[in-house]
Amino acid sequence: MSNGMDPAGLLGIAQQSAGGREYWRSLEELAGTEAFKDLIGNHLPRHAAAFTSAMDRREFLTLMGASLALAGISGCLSPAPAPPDEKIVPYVNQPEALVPGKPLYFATAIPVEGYGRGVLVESHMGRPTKVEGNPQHPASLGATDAVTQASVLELYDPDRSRVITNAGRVATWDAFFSALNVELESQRVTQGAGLRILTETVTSPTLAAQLQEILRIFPKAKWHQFDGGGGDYAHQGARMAFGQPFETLYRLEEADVIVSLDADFLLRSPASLRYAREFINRRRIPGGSDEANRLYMIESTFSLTGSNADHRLAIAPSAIPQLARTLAARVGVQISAEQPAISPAQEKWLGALVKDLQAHRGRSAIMPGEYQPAIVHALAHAMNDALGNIGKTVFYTDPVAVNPTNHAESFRELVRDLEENAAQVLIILGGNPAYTAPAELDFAGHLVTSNFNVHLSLYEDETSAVCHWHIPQAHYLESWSDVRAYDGTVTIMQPLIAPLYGGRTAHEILAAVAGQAERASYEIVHDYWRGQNKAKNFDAAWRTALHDGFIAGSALSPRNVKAKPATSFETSEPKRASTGAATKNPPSLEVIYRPDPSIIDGRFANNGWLQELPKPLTKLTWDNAVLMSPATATRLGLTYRVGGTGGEHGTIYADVVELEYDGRRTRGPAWIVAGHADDCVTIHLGYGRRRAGRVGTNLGFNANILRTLDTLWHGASIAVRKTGAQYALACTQFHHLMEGRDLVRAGTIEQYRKNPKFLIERESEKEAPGTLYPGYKYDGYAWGMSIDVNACIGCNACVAACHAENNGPVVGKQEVLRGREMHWIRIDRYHRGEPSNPETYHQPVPCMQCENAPCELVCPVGATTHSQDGLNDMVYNRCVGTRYCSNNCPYKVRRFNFFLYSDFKTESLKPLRNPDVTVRSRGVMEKCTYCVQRINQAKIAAEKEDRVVRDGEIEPACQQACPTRAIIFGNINDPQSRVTQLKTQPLSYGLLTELNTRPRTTYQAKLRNPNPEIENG
Amino acid sequence: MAQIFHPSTNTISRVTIFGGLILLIVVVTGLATINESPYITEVGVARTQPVPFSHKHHVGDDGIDCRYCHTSVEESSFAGIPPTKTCMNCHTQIWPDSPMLEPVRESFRTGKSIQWTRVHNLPGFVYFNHSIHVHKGIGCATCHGRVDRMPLMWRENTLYMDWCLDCHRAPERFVRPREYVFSMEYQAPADQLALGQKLVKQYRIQKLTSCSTCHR
Amino acid sequence: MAKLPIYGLMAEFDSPEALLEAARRAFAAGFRKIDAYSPFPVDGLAEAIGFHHTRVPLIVLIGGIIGCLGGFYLQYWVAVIDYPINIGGRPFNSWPSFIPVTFELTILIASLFAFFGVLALNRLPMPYHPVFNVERFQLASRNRFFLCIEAVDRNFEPERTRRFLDEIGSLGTYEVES
Amino acid sequence: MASKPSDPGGDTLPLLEPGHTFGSITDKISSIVLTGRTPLFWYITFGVGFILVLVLLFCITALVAVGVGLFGVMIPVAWGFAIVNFVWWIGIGHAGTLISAILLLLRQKWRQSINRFAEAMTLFAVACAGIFPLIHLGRPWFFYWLFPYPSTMGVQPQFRSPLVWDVFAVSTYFTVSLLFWFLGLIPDLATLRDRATRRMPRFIYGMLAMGWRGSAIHWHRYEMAYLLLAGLATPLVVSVHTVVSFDFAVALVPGWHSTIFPPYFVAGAIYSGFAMVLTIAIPLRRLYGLEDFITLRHLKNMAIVMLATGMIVAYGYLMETFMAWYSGDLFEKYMMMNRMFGPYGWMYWILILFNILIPQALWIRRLQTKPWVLFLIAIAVNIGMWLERYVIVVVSLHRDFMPSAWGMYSGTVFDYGVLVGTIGLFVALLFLFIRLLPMISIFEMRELVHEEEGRSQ
Repeated sequence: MSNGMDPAGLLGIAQQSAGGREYWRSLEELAGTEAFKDLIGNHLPRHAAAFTSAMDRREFLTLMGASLALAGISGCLSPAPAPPDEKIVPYVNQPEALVPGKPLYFATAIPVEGYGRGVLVESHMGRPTKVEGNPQHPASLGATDAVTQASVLELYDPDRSRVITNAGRVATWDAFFSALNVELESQRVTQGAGLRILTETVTSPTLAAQLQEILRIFPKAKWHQFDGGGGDYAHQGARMAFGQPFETLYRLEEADVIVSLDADFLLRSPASLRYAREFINRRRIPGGSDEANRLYMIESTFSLTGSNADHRLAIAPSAIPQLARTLAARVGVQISAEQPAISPAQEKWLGALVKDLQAHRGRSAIMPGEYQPAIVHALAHAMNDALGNIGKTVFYTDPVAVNPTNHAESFRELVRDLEENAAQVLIILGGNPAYTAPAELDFAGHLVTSNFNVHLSLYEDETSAVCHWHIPQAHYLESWSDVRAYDGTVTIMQPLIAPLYGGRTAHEILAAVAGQAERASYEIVHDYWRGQNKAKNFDAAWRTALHDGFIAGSALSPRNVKAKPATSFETSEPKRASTGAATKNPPSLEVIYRPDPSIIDGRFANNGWLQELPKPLTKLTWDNAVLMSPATATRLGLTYRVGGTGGEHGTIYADVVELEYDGRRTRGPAWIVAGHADDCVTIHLGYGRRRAGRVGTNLGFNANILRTLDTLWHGASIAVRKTGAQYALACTQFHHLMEGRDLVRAGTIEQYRKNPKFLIERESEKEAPGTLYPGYKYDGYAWGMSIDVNACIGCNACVAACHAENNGPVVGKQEVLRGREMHWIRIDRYHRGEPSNPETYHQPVPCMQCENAPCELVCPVGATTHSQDGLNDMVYNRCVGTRYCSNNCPYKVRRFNFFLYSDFKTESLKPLRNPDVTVRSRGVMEKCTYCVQRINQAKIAAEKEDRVVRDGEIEPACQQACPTRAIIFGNINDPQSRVTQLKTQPLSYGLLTELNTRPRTTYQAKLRNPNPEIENG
Repeated sequence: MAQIFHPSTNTISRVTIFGGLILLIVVVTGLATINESPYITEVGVARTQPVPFSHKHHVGDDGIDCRYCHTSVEESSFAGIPPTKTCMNCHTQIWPDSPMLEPVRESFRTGKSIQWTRVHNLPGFVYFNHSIHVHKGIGCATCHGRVDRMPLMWRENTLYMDWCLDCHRAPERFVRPREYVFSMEYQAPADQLALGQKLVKQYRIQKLTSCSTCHR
Repeated sequence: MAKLPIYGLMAEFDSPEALLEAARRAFAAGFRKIDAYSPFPVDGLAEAIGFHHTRVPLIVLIGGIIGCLGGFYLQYWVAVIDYPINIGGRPFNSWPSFIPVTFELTILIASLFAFFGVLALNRLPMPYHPVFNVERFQLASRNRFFLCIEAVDRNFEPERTRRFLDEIGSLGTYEVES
Repeated sequence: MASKPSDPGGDTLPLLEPGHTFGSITDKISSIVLTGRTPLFWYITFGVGFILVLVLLFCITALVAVGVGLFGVMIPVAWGFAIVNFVWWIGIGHAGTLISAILLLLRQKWRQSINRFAEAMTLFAVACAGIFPLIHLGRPWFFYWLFPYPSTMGVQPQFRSPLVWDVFAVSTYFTVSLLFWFLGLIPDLATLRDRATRRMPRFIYGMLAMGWRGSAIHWHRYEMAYLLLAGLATPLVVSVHTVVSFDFAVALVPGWHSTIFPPYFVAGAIYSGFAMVLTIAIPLRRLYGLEDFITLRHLKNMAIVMLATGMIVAYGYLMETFMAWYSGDLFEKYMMMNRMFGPYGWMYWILILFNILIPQALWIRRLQTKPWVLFLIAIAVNIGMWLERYVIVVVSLHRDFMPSAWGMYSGTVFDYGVLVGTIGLFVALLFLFIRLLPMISIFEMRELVHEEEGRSQ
């Protein structure tokens, strides 16, 4: 299902969205309910009181599942035909491109922290229901990440703000515009000396142009940038090394040796999807590449990338710059400062690494972490230069971000201006500085000094609460805009639906500031590009751009650069906050702040799907914690207790610690992470929100209370005190040992080279389990799946995609605590080796679709049976809920609706539902279906063309989302199909095959590529 | 002791025993019958509509093809309910101001949809696809009956699962040549079975009785 | 038959042995339409009054066979004929899995036949019966034993029969009016 | 107590204290029912039971209204208290059928004074058990889908599933027990009819007695049918718990998938059943002064049966452990270790104590005739057997094949509510039965008197 959209239809959509109304009506007509119309009209937002009791929260969370009336509310509720007088509501004028009952796909891009990722959005009768990657887009390659998948839920979130407010009272756009004008008049006199605009990282050319325009009108006005996630050390580092804030790009497919200095490039990078693909492509054994790459990770916290490294060195954050310097010196960078001695263990490690690097000059890459101080970036550039990697594996382009600045400094300046009352008019476009900014600045407090400020955002959040004006922001799926990808490729973002809550875009606000209140963003963006367009036929170009999802050739071209001598910068120490003297009692540790893997800096805090997504390494949901190494925990006398309910698959009681930094305090549960560096703790941001919405408010604790601008990501000497209290954390997998069962089979490439079958010569395989029964013949299709454990990086994209595709409900923390989460595919995380530095394995586990399915045998009503294609069907409407099947499932992949988890009430969520999947009701079992709805659609399509389904024509949601193509689905009766090929490879094995379940889902074993020098000896 | 019971109790007690049995049977069969009756299945019950649209007139008398209104029947799961625009194509000329058609014109003026009462309605957990059935040679009339004889639409078949299975188990009993799919007058030939088996082969019709064929 | 003035004559005894003896003698004396009543089953009593074989076992056997065959066929029909569907790769006719239900149904139907069979054979329920007319008969369910010669008997002749009953040791002889 | 047994525990203990006649027995037993006034303790016990029944009703209503999630069940432990209680109650039921049917076939005279309320106990226990499979369903209102019936869906039950076997086994078991019990009641109902003085009881008992008049020919057929029913009930009772054990043995969960389950479940059932009979009989004989009929001989025999079945159960535990080791199967081995030393280990050891160690006291002959000792042991066994089922159901599930899916289970207030609720229901029903029907089979006691006389002469 690639971008199956023709320009004509696209144009149709474009026109409608420009005018908006028709589009909208089609949606309204479809839902056809009074409540839904209300929702659309300008009504006061229903400010739900914060839920006190946990039960209430769960009750509400059922709201966050989703389904449309058409998708069958009657679902499992009644076995009888639906009520006699159901209405059927046709269009008045049917849009050209639209065939009732068939989805359309439109190309656009999702901006994450300023950078764009190309996506294709599935739209059912005008309702965007699912976001997929855009295969042609360089930053996506057809893949998506969890955040992208969940962004569609954000679109329909009933908690999004719905009205313009002035001091909490409902106001109108005109009122705002006139109020704004009054202020701007006075500013004109002073050439805008008092005008301030605060944005996050900006890559949008149109927005940039608008900003320039405003700065032209108001020469003395200032544009500040502050990004909850950013910090922008990368550009500074480049400035240090090259004198210019270049963007750094990597071509990992060319790299044999990758050294990551705390760069979590598989998860936290605008190019993470591409990097993941390139990184893994070099590790598919047996695959194209003969030599596999090797990843050395030097980091403090345990990152997703770290868990995929061949070698990890966990050291305190303060030690990283020093180690970088040492490494630089070893690889031949001019370093004047003398090198302090390092521990023999590190010596050995470093020695081997350096040897490896020297052996792969020009085929290696040093990647500095986004959150490392500029010096580390600079040193990395110098090393890449010294190793001759520049131009081969490492490239530099002009900055993608418009006017890259040090966000910390920029924000500090803004706050100073507020203090000095120099900033009278403040326009905040997106972001949530009142929450994300370090508490020390008391941004919210200073806001009052300005006499006019406005906040544009999706939610009425902490910042909106303290601003004079709040304007609902249009979701990216509702907006005309444009955005650049990591490599500068421009995507023109087009709306899939008219703003549900009358939201506005940043373009419209800036237009208003520039004095054009009524310019719709469509005009603004369209006109900007018309202006840019040199070619004759602009409309054709415009249409192609919209259709393809990006402007071909708009990527920035690499610059050939030369690094300055390192001696010019290597001594410059990163500024560290002068903190209270490091005390021993209570022990004081270094602290590491990182965006949360799921909700980033809190911008997705109200997104139930993301909150319930088990965080890649800790498998925690609904909370953040103080992560620390086992040794550190012992030193602090911190422990945990496995809960009696839920237990390892639900409840862990963790010791609560009190954290103190510069006299500011907060408390949070301590979580022990194998492989974390000693004597430092990691805290994830994004929690402790006070005004996130009904889902995200009052979850976890707020780390921004402790942060300072100087220690945005790393701080010295934080005091950690044990409080004696314990706190229940919802953890979906606490048991991380395999207990001697070969669930994940792993070895090294060396072993594989010696004997490719070395992993499957086991007792379990030796004698094939016999059976009295004659086998069942599957002529025709036989669907199967192969999952490459070697390729899985554990990023959760498949889990989120599955949830989105299959109308998965959100059950809430209370239910997760009981072990009742509803994910159809889970990623099992296992550790091996010593806790200080373990090997980590990520294993996605969907339904195995066993041919001898144990679950089917025990179902008394035949609610789960086998299909002609060998699928293990689950018939929700026949299920009576004995749960026997789940007991008898060795893989425990079945999920049960213990309560009415799906939401049948909230109108705004109904359009989100995938109409091709039944919304499960209370008391029925459910499980992975291999996305049977997609299978059936493909089969029907094929039948209508009198052909068979082509290999790769069907992609289950998990496969489609996977950045590394770790999941391959297909027809195992077809010897040519990719899945069959994979299953015949020596690394292919089945899970628990000794039980003679004959799973259709099989795995490819994990192969590590360790450096012999470090591994043995 | 004196008799406790009058002689008649002997008869009474036996009658009650057998009577009870018979009553049970009556009740069970009764319920079964009701469940199959139009009262529940709505078979043959003409439904009132906001506009008394007559398929009999449009299909039978005017001979309009099904696909003129139900446009997506060949490409989509959903046959499609005609937008008001489709009605107005003709009714701007024909009966442009008949009071009966006022709701249609109103809808066209105001842009508010006509809310038709759904006649053929499956439970939400059943996924039926028109296009594939049409493609495999199942006539409209096979399920919807002689629409050209229905002044107001009614349900011709129960739409119960066992009814679906009837055909899915033995399609040869119902398939017809593709060219007749949209014909109302088509009569199954005397040798339907022979023809059916031929078509089943020709159209590669499978006997799909897997659960996931319809339930997902 | 013609309505008789009385149902029969009933003699009372105080021990099972006495009743058994009396029953034997009555039978020997050629009485056939006789019945003996006791508060608990007395061995040989039925035989003594000429009742030898019962059809209860046969009825139960028939019930068992019906249950067994019907039970298995029900499952076979469901799994193989009506809606054959692949369950966990098992054959349609997985007869070993059908044994338990077959067995249970065998027992069930057989038991039902036994219970209702015996009621039917005993012509129960019959809340009204002439013998209840005898005042003393309520002791038949306590500690007294009765022998009743019915008027329909060929040899029944009120006076002689009464004398006969007194001879065989009746503690009291009563008329049972119908 | 009247008797002075020379050698305690010897077979010289009488089945019936001397000096009883047909009449005395009849009057003694029927008076309990026919007497106008009800003893205070009856009101108290019944009252408590009734309150617990209300608790049960509340819990069931909540479960149906809100969802089965009110129970503690989760993934991986999708079966909890409900199934534990089900197996426990069914097991208890078994003693009744065993006493009335098997002992009848074995011509054991000592059954006669206890079989009636043992059978009643069976019925009530099965009734309690029957509640659980129903309320633990996710959608109880569709329970009838487990029965074959002509449906418009054209779909029928899946007869390969042990749960369907359960449905048939349990319903058959209940029906047969009911028939057997009622057949046995008919002659006694006739007695009550004749003894009753007031009009209403006479009418009701009369109707139920169906005009039974003790005719020799009726007795003849009656005994035949009774014998045949016993013959049918005997394999049935064995099959029922066998089928229940299949629920587990057929599944592939380590700790469930075991061939020893059927015999070991049946033995366990009889074990717990006899424990329950003692738990009921010992207080009742005292309260109603029935020491003459339910004599020490009965208690002793039941104690011996308990000892015997207890040893079989012990053998079952032993074999499970042995096979876990002998099979060399990784999962089996882990399951056993986890059962003994895992998070639920304490339960295992308590059940070993209650089911195996404590009952060893029964080897001591003197204790076999000490009612209160027997009572305490019986209680211990009841608890122990409940724990055994908990260990089998929950502890096997909570850590099976995939360590990633391991979890912990604990009952919620609703789990406990339903458990005590059914206990209340059981008590309430039992006391209603005691109040309204003869708790000892009168006509069989008369037979006994007759035989005793025969022996004494």
